[in-house]
Amino acid sequence: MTQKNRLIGGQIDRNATLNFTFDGKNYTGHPGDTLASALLANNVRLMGRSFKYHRPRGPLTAGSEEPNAIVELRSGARQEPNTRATTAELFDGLSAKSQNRWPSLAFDAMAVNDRFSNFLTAGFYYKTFMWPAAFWEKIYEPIIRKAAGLGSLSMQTDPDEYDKGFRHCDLLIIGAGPAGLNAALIAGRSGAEVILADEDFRMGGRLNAETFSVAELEGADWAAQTAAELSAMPNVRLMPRTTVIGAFDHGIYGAVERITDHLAASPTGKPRQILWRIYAKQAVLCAGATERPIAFENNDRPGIMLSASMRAYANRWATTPAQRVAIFTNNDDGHRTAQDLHAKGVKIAAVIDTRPDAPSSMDYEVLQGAQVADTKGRLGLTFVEVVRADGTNRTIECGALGVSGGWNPNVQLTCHQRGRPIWKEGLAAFVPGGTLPSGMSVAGAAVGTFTTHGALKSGADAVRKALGLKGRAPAVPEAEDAPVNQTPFWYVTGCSRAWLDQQNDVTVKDVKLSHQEGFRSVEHLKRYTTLGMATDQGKTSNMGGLAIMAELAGKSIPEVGTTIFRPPYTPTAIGTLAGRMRGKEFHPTRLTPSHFWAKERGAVFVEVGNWLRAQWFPLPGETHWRQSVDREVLATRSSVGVCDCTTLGKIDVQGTDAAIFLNKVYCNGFAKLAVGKTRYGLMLREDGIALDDGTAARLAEDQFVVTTTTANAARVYQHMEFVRQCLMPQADVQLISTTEAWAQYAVAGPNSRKLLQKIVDAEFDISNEGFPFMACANITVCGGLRARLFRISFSGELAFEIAVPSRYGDALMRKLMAEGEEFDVTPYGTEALGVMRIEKGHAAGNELNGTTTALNLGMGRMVSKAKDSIGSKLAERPGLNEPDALMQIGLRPVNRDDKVTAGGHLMNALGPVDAAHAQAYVTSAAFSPTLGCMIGLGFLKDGGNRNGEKLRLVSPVTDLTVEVEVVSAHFVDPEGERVRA
Amino acid sequence: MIINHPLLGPRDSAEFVYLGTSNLMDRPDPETATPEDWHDYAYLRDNPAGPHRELWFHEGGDRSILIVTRDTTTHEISSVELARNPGAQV
Amino acid sequence: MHDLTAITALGGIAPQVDTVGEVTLSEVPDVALASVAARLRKESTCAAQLKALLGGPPPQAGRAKLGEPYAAVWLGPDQWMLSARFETHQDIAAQVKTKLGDTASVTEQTDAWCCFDLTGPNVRAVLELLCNIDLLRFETGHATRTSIHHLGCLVVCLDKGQSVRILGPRASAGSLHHAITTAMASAL
Amino acid sequence: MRYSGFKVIKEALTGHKGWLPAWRDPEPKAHYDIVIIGGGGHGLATAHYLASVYGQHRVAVVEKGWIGGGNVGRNTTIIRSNYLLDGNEPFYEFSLKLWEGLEQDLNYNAMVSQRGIMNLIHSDAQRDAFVRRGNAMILNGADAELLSEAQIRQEYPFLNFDDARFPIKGGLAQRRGGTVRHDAVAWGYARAADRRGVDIIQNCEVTGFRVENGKCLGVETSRGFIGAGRVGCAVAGNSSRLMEKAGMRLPIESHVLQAFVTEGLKPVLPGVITFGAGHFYVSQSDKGGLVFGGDIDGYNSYAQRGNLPVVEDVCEGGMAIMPMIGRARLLRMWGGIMDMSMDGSPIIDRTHVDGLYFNGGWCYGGFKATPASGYAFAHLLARDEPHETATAYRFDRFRTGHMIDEKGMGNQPNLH
Repeated sequence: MTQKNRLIGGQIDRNATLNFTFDGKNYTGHPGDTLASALLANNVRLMGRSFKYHRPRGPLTAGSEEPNAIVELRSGARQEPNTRATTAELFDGLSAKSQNRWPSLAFDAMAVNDRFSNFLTAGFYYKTFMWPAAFWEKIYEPIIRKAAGLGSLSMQTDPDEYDKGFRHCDLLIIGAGPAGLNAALIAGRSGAEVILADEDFRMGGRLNAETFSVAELEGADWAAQTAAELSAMPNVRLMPRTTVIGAFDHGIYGAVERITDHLAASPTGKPRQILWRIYAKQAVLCAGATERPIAFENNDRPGIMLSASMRAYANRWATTPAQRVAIFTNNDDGHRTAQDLHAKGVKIAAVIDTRPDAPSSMDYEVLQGAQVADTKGRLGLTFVEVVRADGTNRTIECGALGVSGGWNPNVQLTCHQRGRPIWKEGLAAFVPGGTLPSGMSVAGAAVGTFTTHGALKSGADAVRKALGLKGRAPAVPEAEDAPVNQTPFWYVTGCSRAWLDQQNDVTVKDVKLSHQEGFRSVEHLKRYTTLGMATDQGKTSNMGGLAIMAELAGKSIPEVGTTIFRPPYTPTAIGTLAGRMRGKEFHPTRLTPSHFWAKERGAVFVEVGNWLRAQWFPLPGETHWRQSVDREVLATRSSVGVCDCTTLGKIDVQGTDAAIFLNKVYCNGFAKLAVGKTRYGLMLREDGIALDDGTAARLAEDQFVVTTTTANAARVYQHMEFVRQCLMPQADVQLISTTEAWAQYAVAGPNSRKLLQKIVDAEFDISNEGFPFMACANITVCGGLRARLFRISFSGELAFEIAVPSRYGDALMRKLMAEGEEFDVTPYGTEALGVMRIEKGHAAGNELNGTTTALNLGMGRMVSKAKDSIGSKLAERPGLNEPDALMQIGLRPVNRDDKVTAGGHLMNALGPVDAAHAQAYVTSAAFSPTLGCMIGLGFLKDGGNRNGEKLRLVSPVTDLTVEVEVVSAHFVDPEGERVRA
Repeated sequence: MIINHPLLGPRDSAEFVYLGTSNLMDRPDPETATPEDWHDYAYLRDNPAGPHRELWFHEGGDRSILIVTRDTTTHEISSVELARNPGAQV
Repeated sequence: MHDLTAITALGGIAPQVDTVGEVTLSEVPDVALASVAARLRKESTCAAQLKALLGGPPPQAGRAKLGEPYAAVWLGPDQWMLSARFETHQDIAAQVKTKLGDTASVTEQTDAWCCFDLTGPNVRAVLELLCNIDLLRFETGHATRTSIHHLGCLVVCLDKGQSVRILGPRASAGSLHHAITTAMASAL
Repeated sequence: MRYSGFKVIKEALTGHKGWLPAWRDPEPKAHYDIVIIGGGGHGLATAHYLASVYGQHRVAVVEKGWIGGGNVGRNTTIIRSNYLLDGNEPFYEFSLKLWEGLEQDLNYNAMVSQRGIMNLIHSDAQRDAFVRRGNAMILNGADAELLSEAQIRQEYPFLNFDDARFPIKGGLAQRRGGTVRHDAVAWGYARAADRRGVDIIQNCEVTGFRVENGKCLGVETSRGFIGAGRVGCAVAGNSSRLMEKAGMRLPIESHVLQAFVTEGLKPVLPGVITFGAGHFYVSQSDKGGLVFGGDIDGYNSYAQRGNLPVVEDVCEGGMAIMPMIGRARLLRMWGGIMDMSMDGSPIIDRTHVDGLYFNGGWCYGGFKATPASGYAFAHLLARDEPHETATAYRFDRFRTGHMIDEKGMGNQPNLH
């Protein structure tokens, strides 16, 4: 029998044995165990070290409020730091390591801090380590950081998968103790859609930890029976292993369901955890209560734990931290622990009760009006020093001490929308108060109803109220209803190294110092001492700190106030909150209609927003991207090239007022655009800054096709909806995006018409006369496929854009390549596209950067004065029209071999080089194969009048300074003859 | 948050794009407005702590722009209308 | 007849089919789509024309009208998405426009979307991992815009708990397909 | 009382009896030369520089709650001066220089830790923009360094290089950037100002301004009227509410920004990393928690709490760029109120009321600006003229069209 401290009974499956290791040592446990219960059964009390002083620690609790017994669970990429041994379900092959210790848990060199604790008081670091300044990063901080932190990450990619989902219900019940189970029963029978969530893997809450009976059954059996009945109801969904982490606005709850954490490995395709967003019309919080400790000297030794947790270990997990235990209590609940452990054959050394009138017992000694003054035992409790009512001392030998200071309702979720709990004098505890999250009510111990009967009843009442159930209330199952007498007793007088926050090592002494130094508000106390900031979120520590601060300030606890509880209720894995949105699936990917063809061609792709676009098409033998891009440019300018420009936004604008509408959103005129014609348009934001540019093609009197830049497609569409619905509600205009409906290709170059004539059906005349520059039409291609043709050019060459339904895009591209062979047709990518637009001086994203006006872009005259359009008025502000306003210009290096860099700043040929003397900056740059040198576009103060001037382009961050000349932005075909050819 | 869409019922606010104060619908009359009017329209905000009439664009839904009256201190929503015809009973 | 071969949104010649357990996801290319938006102050005449076309009043908010040759889904105020078999309605926009004349703006939407049918018992378990729909109340003939892994989709309930049709942006068909099949593997 | 290692040792050996309150708790006087409204980082810094640089000693800071309870106590602690525009960069660089000498100036260890800040680059357009920014920084006397993908791999091997939706193509680093223990900034300024005679008056809410024929004579408070020669408002998150009492409508919307911290972990992050393409930035505190955040929720709010969609958005960004944090647990999330200005840049200026001055609209850049904001505001209050680094932060810039729009998003505050 290796499990030395295993008791009789309990809700574990003794028929199966599970092997596991802790710090490399082998142990056994049973299904139903947690890591902590199994270790205790194996007589292991020491499970961790504290954060600051590295004090030896064992479990304080048996639940998710645990501050001490936190370990690194699993190993390799699945290593999970700071995992509570008290909630980690045992599985066969589980391996765990203790953390924040070196070299070993039993001997931790850093424990020396404990010796120097007098120097390491609250906030000491704010008062030193200041000289010399440079030493902070070099010396002090590295030492502090080395000591910082608890567990460690594996630094490997988390191999597990996570899901996120949505569930809707009429009623969400949080917590499946007596209140929650009875509530669910009544709600379920009413036919409502119910979700019952509990963080534990076994429904029942405290019923599993107590020996009470409910309706003549063992509490645990009643819980199991009720859970079974609920699971048979189609309208009730039981969610065990599910922690509701947050209550968000309007009845939206975040809940984390642990799917495979209790398994050795996840089945493929199955998530480790799921984040559920639960949409609940009503919610009943039955989260129970947390027992609170009493502060006394050295109250943090392994073996000292909360009394009700000790009871839970005995009753539910059939284990005890030691064979000889004592209890320190200020209320009757501590006596229950003594009774239950005694009944299971554990020797009760004594019950130390602060109350002079404490009940006595036949089975063990009760020390009335006594207090624990101190404790002994380096790695685990051996003795407690007791001061009796008459002031005499007594040493009691025991391996464990159960401490019971009363209970605090678990009000956390009621505070998530900044509701403030209120103080209930009778209970000496905070209960839910203020404005609760909409639709939330609270029942059971969470609202301060601590008896089993009371919990069952208040659960029932809350549900009937929430669902508006009429008729006679069903009978409440028979259960104990002993009166609760909870009197405040926070700490033993005169103690100083008495722990309040066991993980962060905040003692009574620290709170007193904080008060002495003027950090007296709860927020200051918390921040100065780090009280309640540990992984247990202050569940067992906040109240003690508050109580002491209140006493020092001579105020009542509610006057001192409570810190706000924030989500999550328990710490939540980041992976769970991210779900599937990681790696390549972080954002959806948009593929162009020619993608699969381009892939065959060996294209190199680039991310453009969510789009993947062909960047260039390397040919065999081309070793550098520039070779491919230069070839694509020259081939297009000399014969014909094809580029997939489907990604440009396309918005179908229809209605009898479509032209009036576009006249409002574009700063230039559109009212008189003829059917069959396309026009370049510039859109301004209302603040007068350029929003986007593109073309609008008038396919019919009442129909336009508007194109936007790839980057701004969604924003422009939204902007047009705002104008339509909010500014022009009486205009007859309808909008819809058709971006992905059409595969649209630019066919550019002197031979583009010849190529298209082989594709476009004969009845359509696309000669220069029949289809001049800026013409547009609905046509058919390849023997009757409907298509759209636009004669527009981004490259500056004779060019067309042709569009067919997307499903035919792949075929059309292949057709263009085949028919184009005689012209050596060349597919080109976004790089060549970019080079050609710079050569032509077209503004793009780098120029439309959200701070430039039509004037800056050299389109000042485009802004029509004859009409009102969005942005035209605020564009007239003086600051946007100064005499030396920035103007778009072209740049070329004076020395043809020099580099031109986008992002470089422009300085006068002479004079200082600094921000104050900058003449503006370079927006775009590229090597122009056409001109045989690098060229750039940029903005320049008074740029309109500085043609031919020599400037210095400086880019210190890329270590570049070159002499450049200001030239026209239109490097190629400035007169625009080619596009009209 | 949940916005009770006049046509579609309760929808998660994540489906919407927030466009700011509903005052943006009161664009100055280009014929008569002064530069000061344009400045105030484009740049000044009441920014109340309390009920706030604001525009939410249902981009992930029916593309309606809604006028939502929401308390900025509690996030409580007291009314929702279609911007295109406010007050309309649907 | 033209000589261009269509490919499906997922890039195949034949539609893709995936099955996990008893649930099947099938790509459905044989769908033609056109959006219809009533012109201002012609809403009622447009609705009347649609009634004739659909053999019943056009669907209200959140609803679809299933049927042949035309089915319709409510898109927005006085706005619908009409669908028909692609085989017979390649030029659906033109066909519908001739019926509705100047009472409505009609726009071809066929290839703006990809279309998947998800069928089998426990479709609900898959959908609840994908989109925020109250599936308890998602009845046959209900339809809604929703977001699936950041993709704006249109989900139509063809048979409660048994079969839904999911329209998503065509260019992201691969991402949508991956999202659905992953959820199938996870939930089933 | 001076803080020092020796003092700490002495007190340790003598039972810590000698520690005095870090600042006094005085009753408000009837009149001060200057009253600052707002006991946050900016207000307290203003008081400190008024006393230490501008020789003003009859100064009070009035705070409606406890000092340091606003954004200085709820931010993600980052300091940097990596700005693009001339209106901003000199100011933030001035601020960074003040950070560098802060602890000696205050005799308080705020743990100014210059472990560097790194902005990741994911596209050519982004590189062009960051090159321009890096150049602007250097030309303004700050430091900037453009890193290649290879250099990033070297320094941050745990980032997602090989399975990334948006591959890392480089980064713009500012080595002098870093983090500061945020609460200590408020306490340090408070203590230093207090030692120079500044009255820090907590739990004293301003209920109105007393204005007679265009001149501000003082403030009405929950503890009575307090006369003042000049009144400076530095109440981030409450600017519109406060200035409304002076009859002003501001070019400001208040929005909620959420921030997050994980459980304590052994050190993994060298400095601050920002992943703009994924709305995620992160650093690691000296206690070991990963401190991270992303975008604002995007709607007007004074509720100091956010909602799940942004929590998920931020964590998605985190997992996309640092997939090794999947098993790190989020410990706490909270919200702060950002006064988002119409161009994303702050305002430090006079108002239409004589003797009433305003400091606000910091969006979520307020913390790193704390020293310079306090310095510049002190200058304005003491000299009635803007500090040389803050001349652009005028109210009327929207009237004249001199916006300072780093992000190029225009008059839509929630996009800045």
